[in-house]
Amino acid sequence: MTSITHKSIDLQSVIEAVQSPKCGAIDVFIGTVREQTKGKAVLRLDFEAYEPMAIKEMQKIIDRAHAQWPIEKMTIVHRVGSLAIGEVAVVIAVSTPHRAASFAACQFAIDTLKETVPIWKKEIFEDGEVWVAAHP
Amino acid sequence: MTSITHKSIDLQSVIEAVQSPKCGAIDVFIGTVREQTKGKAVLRLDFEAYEPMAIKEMQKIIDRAHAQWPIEKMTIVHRVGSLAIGEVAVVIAVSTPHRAASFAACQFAIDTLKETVPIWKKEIFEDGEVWVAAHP
Amino acid sequence: MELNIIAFGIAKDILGSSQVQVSLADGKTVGDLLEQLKASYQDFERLASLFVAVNEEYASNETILSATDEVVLIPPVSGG
Amino acid sequence: MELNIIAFGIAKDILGSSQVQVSLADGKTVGDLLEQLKASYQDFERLASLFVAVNEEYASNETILSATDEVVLIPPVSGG
Repeated sequence: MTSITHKSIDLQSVIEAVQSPKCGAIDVFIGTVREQTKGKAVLRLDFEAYEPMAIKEMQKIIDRAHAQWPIEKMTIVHRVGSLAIGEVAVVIAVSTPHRAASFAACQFAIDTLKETVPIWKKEIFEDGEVWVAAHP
Repeated sequence: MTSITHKSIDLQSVIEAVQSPKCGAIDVFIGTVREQTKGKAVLRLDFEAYEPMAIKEMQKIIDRAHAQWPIEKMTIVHRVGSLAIGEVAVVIAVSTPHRAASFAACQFAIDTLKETVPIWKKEIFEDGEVWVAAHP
Repeated sequence: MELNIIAFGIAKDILGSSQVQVSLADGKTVGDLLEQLKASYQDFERLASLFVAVNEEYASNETILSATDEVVLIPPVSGG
Repeated sequence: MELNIIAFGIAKDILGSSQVQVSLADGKTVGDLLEQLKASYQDFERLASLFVAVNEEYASNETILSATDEVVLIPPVSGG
């Protein structure tokens, strides 16, 4: 299950969505908004997504993870819009029978999400704004 | 922060305890009760702990993690008593500026907890019960 | 044909709009479109990467475009 | 000296109690205690491991025991 939301992400419900009596392990990755980047104070982050494609690409990540690890359930939820410092931008949760696979699948998912999913983040500073990773 | 609890673990509050404006990443490991072990149906798990020492040993894990990774906040909570299938036995949450360290520290913590922390788990089956890992 | 091009992130800033119309000869490819856009908007050359999605999938430079395609510019992504 | 030994998990089952009194000569070590317990309760030999905690810390076999120590048997742990 993947989704893009314009509201704050309910961690508890994302975790509950992957709980299963067949599993002994759940790993959850939570990406949050840092107050600074490279030493410079960030006021907020603005996220935008090409939503239908972002949902498809996140589902591809889940499909690829299922092909590599014995996953019971996996969920990716990404928030878009204007996020304040400390707020949650993305949550990835995965349940597996044993723990090594849950860590591996979760790390694979966030690494791949940052490479393939059409979501963009703009850092807003006191004196300007920057689309993250846009330039070499 | 480490604790042993006799009640169900509130995931939301464990995660909130490690959130920080200094961090971009939180990894959370949740250990749950599986319905079977080696193909045999489990009715429930009974956990017991040598509580004061378990709390100290969990704190040592946090201290060792801090020495290895740039951790902002880390929490380990373990439940004891009789747990039903699907219930949460342990939660480890760690926040770091960047994501690689959060995964590494969280995985280190659960691996080490299973080796050093004086907590014992008994699997209760239809036809008997077994202290996990007691025998070679 | 007239193609409607949708842009996100910094690509939107470079175009000055989230959608632009581009005239392209029939049978032209994604590669041709990118070349034409980079000629018109030179800031695209400065990006770390620029991909095109056709109908919600990443498209290769060889993909032939048609007027009914949903064509989206994908500058370097930065979710998470 | 009389030592009060506390046991958890399968060690408690082997002793048949969560606490037992053991008589040990003054100056004896954790290793001596383990030897004496294994002689009295042979099921301890079958465990994957058996450690002793003294005052809430893992103790080596060389640790000298005193009557005021909190001595706890630690069979193979299995938390998580």
